[in-house]
Amino acid sequence: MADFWKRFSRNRGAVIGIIILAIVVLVAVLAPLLFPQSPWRMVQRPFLPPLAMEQYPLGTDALGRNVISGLAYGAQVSLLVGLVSTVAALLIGIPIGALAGYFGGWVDDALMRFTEFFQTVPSFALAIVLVAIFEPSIQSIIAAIAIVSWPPVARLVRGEVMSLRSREYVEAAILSGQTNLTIILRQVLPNTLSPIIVLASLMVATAILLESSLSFLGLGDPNMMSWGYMIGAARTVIRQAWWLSFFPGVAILLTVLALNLIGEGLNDALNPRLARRGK
Amino acid sequence: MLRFILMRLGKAAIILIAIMTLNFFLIHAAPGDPAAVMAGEAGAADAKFIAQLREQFGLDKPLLVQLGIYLKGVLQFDLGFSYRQQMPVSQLILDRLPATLLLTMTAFVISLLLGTMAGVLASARVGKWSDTAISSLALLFYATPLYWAALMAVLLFSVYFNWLPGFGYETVGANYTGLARALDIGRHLILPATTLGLFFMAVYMRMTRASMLEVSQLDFVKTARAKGLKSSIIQRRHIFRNAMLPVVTLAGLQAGQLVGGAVLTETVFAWPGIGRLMFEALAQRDYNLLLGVFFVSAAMVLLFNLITDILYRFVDPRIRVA
Amino acid sequence: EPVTGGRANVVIQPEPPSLMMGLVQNGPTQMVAGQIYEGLLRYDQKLQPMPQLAKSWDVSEDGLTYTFHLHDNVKWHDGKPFTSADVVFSADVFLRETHARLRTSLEHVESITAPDDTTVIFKLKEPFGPFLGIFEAGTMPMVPKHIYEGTEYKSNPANNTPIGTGPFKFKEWVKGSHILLTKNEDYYEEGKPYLDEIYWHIIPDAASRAVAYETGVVDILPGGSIENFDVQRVSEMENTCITDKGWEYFGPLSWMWLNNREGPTADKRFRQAVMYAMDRNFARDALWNGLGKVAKGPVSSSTRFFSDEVTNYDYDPEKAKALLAEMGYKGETVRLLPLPYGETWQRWAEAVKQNLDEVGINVELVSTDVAGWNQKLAEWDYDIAFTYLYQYGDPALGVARTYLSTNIAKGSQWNNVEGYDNKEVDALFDKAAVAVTAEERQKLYTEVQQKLVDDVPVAWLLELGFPTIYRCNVKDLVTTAIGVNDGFKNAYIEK
Amino acid sequence: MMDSVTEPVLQIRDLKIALPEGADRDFAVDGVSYDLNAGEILCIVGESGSGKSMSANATMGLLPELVRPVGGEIVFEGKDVLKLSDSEMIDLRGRKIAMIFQEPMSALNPLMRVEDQIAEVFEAHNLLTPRERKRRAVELLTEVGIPDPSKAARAYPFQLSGGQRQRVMIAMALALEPKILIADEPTTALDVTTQAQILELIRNLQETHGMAVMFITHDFGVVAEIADRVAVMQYGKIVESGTADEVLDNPQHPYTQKLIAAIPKLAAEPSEVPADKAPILEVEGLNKTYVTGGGMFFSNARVVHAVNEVNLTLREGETLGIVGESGSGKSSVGRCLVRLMDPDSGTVKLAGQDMATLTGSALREARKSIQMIFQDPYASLNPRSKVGQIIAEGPMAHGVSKTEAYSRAVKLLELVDLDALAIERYPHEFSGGQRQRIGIARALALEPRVIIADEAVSALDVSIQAQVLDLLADLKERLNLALIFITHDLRVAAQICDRIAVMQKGKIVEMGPAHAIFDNPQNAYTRTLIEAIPGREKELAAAG
Ligand SMILES: Nc1ncnc2c1ncn2[C@@H]1O[C@H](COP(=O)(O)OP(=O)(O)OP(=O)(O)O)[C@@H](O)[C@H]1O
Ligand SMILES: Nc1ncnc2c1ncn2[C@@H]1O[C@H](COP(=O)(O)OP(=O)(O)OP(=O)(O)O)[C@@H](O)[C@H]1O
Ligand SMILES: [Mg+2]
Ligand SMILES: [Mg+2]
Repeated sequence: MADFWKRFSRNRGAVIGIIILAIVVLVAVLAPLLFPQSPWRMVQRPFLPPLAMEQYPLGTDALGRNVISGLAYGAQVSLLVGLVSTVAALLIGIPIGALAGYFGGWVDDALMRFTEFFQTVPSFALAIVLVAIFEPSIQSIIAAIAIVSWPPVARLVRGEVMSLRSREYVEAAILSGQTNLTIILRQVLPNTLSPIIVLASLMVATAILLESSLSFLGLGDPNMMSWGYMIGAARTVIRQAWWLSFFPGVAILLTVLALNLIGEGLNDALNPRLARRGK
Repeated sequence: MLRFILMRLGKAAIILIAIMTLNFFLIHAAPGDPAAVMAGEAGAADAKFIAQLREQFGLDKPLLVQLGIYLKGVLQFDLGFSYRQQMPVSQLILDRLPATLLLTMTAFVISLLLGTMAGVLASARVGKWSDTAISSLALLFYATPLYWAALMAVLLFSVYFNWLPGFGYETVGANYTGLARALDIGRHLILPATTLGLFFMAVYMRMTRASMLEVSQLDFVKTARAKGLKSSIIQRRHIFRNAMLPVVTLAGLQAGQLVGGAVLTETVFAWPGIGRLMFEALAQRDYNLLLGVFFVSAAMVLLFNLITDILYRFVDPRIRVA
Repeated sequence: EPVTGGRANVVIQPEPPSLMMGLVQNGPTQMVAGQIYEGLLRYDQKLQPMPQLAKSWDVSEDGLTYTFHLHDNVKWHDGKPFTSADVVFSADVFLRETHARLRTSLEHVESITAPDDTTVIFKLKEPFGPFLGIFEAGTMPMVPKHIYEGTEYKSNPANNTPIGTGPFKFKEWVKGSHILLTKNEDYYEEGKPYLDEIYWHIIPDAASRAVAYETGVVDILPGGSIENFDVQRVSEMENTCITDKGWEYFGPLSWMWLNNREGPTADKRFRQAVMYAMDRNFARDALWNGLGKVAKGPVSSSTRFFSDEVTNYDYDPEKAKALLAEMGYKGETVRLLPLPYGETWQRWAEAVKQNLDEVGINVELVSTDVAGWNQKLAEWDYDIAFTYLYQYGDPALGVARTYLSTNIAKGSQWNNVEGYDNKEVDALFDKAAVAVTAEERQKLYTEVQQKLVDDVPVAWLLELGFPTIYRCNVKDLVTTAIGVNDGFKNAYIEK
Repeated sequence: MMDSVTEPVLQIRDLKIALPEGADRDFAVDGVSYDLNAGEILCIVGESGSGKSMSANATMGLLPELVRPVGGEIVFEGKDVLKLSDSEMIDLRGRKIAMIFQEPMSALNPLMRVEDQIAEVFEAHNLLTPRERKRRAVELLTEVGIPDPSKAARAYPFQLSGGQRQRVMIAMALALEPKILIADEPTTALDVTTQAQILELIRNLQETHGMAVMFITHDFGVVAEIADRVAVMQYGKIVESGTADEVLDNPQHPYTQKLIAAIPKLAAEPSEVPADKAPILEVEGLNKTYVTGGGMFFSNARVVHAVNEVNLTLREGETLGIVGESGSGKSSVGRCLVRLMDPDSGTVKLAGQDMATLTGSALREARKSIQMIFQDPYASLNPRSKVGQIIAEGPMAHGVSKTEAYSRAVKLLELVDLDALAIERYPHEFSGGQRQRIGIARALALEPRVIIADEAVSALDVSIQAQVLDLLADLKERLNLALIFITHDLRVAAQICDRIAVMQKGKIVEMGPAHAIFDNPQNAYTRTLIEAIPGREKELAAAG
């Protein structure tokens, strides 16, 4: 573990990523303390430009709401959506991939056809349909994102498990009398962890982007202030109030960037071949 | 080979039917129906009128019967009729398909070419500043929300500089023909295709880079160097070809999603394509049309899976024989 | 002096599903197809009838017989002559089946007959005050009998190449891109129309539509084509004119349905509190760019028989709080359905939610797309819901339907969705519809307006202003009560 | 040929190669000097990681990234190779100095035809026309003795066997008649018979072309077979060098002595076969056929009859060796015995109970008495489990309590000579030999009566290999285990087995007491196998 951190922290990008992400998380957690008022509250005249008033350093939006407060609360939603949907996607994808890869044969065939179905409809289109069906709300958005993003997880896990399944230590576990479930849980899955972690860090980023794209099309949760919502709402006034889409855009960009950097850092740190090189 | 293709096509047809069945139920799970939407637009309608519409559209029949009718149509290559647009679905889709394919194919080709090129370049200079620059740029493209980039591109290139048209497929009413028309469409294509391509360009770049680095560690590369080959030849002939295998897989996956993958871009750039058609069909619960779009998209995905596999056999002799 | 020639580039939003106006009557269809199809009459901006296909008309003393005299040189776009038989087919056969709004009005009609090729007689069962108001193109478009008689209307292939009598003919429609109409050289009014062609540009994104005007691709932005936030900036451009006229016939009035059946909204005091809690002036200024008016009550000020002698609900949060305290509202959550028609409406719902929050009403926004919204209203599955409706110039056509208890029925959102049930109001509306003189009708409608405003069955918001923005050298575009919808008949472009 | 008066073609002087930070030591090669003379074969020996490959790679300018020569020189044709420019270096490679590598599977580009890969060598140095290059390719393939060379030229690497691939590599290296051929463990991945062929090929080619060969290996048998001179490396230094006879017969340095002592002796001791002991494992009519490739209806599938009517009996306390070349079906038999794979037919009786019919928990129960030790000490331990868990898992799966299982694990670790503290450590913190001991401890944890060891020492260096073999022999004695020892290394088999079964193409062609097999093989195949053992002649000569 210590070794891992050493390797990880050698990667400058990854460290920057961690720092950015830590800041975003901190802001999200502290939002209610930093901005006790609801971010929906109309506090000043609409379209107050940034820096015009000290209390509203990033200005106000079309209804006179405080942009910086929106950004802070938006961090909550965006991170929540990113994390929960990724976890959900992992919870669907890992078991399916593991079963398919471990048992092979018709189990594999059936599960993979099932997985294929979710890939025949373009993922963004499928997300739109799902959100429309369940009506936009934070739950349905998370569910939709999870549903469209698990197939790659399943495929990855399946591939890994298939190659691990014939490893000697798995055979040793079979011989020692462990049940299939124990073997999958104890011997196989832990060893697929590193590619999954790397993939997951990218999925969080993609989920944040997906939520914002849905919001942009008006399919966001109307009770939740998210960055995607802020950009979507700012689209129509982009000409008279650049800052309304600029700041949340930058926030998304930075967060996604951070997650990517972390993902790449993990990738390098977990890759034994690369581990030796690079200072 | 031919037998392989036929087998795969047969299998694909069965999968397609299953997919359409699932899609059918999925779509019908959404609240509201086309009759209500259409009645709504008329600005007035009583329940009787709406019931009459439902009957005309066959929506009063049990769901399973509707499914049966739909699948029967599909088996006879009939995607049904869009009552809302008063046209056969196939015609609506065929009208829109060229525009979408033009846009997405262009974006696809641009992203694939530039992405792999940049990836190769970066991998050749790994650790140097040009690698850092390319990688950072790719990360930036990857992280920028597509629609945001699109809006910014329109503002910059269309409004402030007025260099490029910011929306539409061609200059409406200009009635260009021949080359002039092609050029006109080309100009309209630049902004949407580029913004759409940015994300995938980033993906291809990163993948190519990683794959090149991975392959360059393999033993046969050492063999090639021991032969006294120049590193440019090693890069091209040995590393690149092997590194392209995963990229081909990804490209196949993306190519399959080209049909419906551009909803946002088509919306921002007023591009008359399938993505928007799908979005509108969904909003209006135009069941047949929506299913039709899904059908075409699923068929495309399966087709490109097949093409990828064939391509793979072409690139990788190991699979060809196995 | 009108100049002949030229091309108009107009934005159309959203893309119409079809141009066959007898079958589809949504906004964009009416706007484009209004140049292709015609009704018997048009209306000026005071809602007075003007000749169109009918060059003159008489009304009998008892108000039961309406006789129309048609032009005798009218041809369909395919060259076939237009006759009284087409009128009878359209009104009595085709539209009775397909036109949801018209068929309600036609229930007052006993018979429609054509004694000769240029005369049509409508006989009513009883007097119907607004009857002369149902003959514009969107309400009663004339469709060609020779094409539709005996066919399945909805799937007739001719729907894709609409044939009308109007000043412009259908030329081409590239789906998702544009619609092209060209001048009808054989138009029956000498010298008209002036323009050679009209391009309707389909641009789905509001910001892009503004860009289209700014970059000179289009010259005319009909009401509602760009977001309100953009109106001021665009209208301040050089050579740009703006008018909010041309909506008199529709008189679009926005309100929030309040579910009168159950929940806190069933209490009159709660509904009044909602009226006091909303800062409608702010909404108009911030969201509607200052256009439009704060609504007094159920009747729009441009509609006939409007009265302002009603209770005023000015922004007064304190009064709202007092009313809520009085009724004993305990903070039950109410669901608010925004109108899924774009950003302005979304923002408006957020603003209202905020207004209500501030007086202590707990609001949860429920988001849906158009289909879901339709369904929820039709199934009465809401507490508060945004909407806006047209008035069609007369309370009997566009107002009464919302409040009559006989109009309470599930399955449609164009009736008494809120479930307001007041026999007095029913009686007043019924009497006013069949009263013969205008004075009598005014008296009855004033009374009904007062009663309704006190009861607050729905929470009225704004009389909406949908400004048309156009280059100033486009002349005579908006001259009637339906504005652009039949405006290109007279429009010309100054060089 | 052993006249060492010839000029050195390559002189390595004080070579020092630095490893990147974080490596196991600072210098991969530390002050190494040696000469390579024209027309001789110089063997560099030493255990894994001693720096053999590094010095060879430095000569080719093919050091891995971040590994840099930091001192000394490599003189070739009067110039220091380390100071050559890139283009000079490229010109040198392939033309003057050629190299072949250990892994024939991965050393060829999988996507290119063999002829193209050979032709590339000419292309790299701008020689011949494209047509001539292809012709030469076929000639070269003929020279290295590939059957049907023109067909092999059109083949892709995956269509060739390991030995054939290595021949292709050699053909490639010979293409431009280089002065020096560097061979980095070129036969380690091959089975004995193929290895013998390749060694002979190299020897012959060296003689006909008069090249100098630098041959890297860790196998002293190979050294005995081929070397003119030997240099022994340890921890980046050369500890001893001299002619092959000097070093092998009369090693001076203790490390060399230790290495040579660890080589299993070929002669098997006549061991007393415990004929009175009861049979514990009886195998009858075992068959296993693999069908690969081919979908439902099309493409011709590959059918391999990997186990063909195999009959075996194993008595308590006995060690049965299964030997045979690669692909002869040894592992398949082993896997059928423990039911990691279902045989197509035949019975496997373990202490009288038929394993083949068991399923589910009954099978798990029965497996307690038959365990396996795996070949690869790296791949057979779960890298994410602690050693204690690895050993205790088995008993726990059979209902032993956690504390009990762990205390037993500690005892087992002591039994295999490991510290009790090892239970808290992860596998990667151990050396290869130690890991193999952990694997043995795991197999013993369930107190089995039969252990199957599939190439259990093949991946280990000779010195460590010797330790593990000793341990196994000792344990067998103490615990009264029956052992099936699968190996392709006949020396190892000779050392440890009571009886030996020789397999060829899925069949047992000969079976009998170990000494009988070695001294007096009956079967022709057995004889080729024994003759192919590297260093055998020399050993016989020395003994005789
Ligand atoms: N790519 C590399 N990067 C860093 N260190 C390396 C690399 N390859 C090998 N080493 C280290 O260099 C030292 C010498 O390695 P070398 O490959 O020369 O050993 P070897 O004697 O050839 O062993 P083997 O018999 O296993 O091939 C070892 O300590 C090894 O860990
Ligand atoms: N899972 C499998 N599928 C198909 N063929 C297989 C499989 N495993 C082994 N074979 C084939 O069966 C034959 C016997 O293989 P096996 O592994 O038993 O040989 P072995 O004697 O253990 O060889 P080695 O010394 O290389 O380990 C070989 O030809 C091999 O290619
Ligand atoms: Mg080595
Ligand atoms: Mg084996």
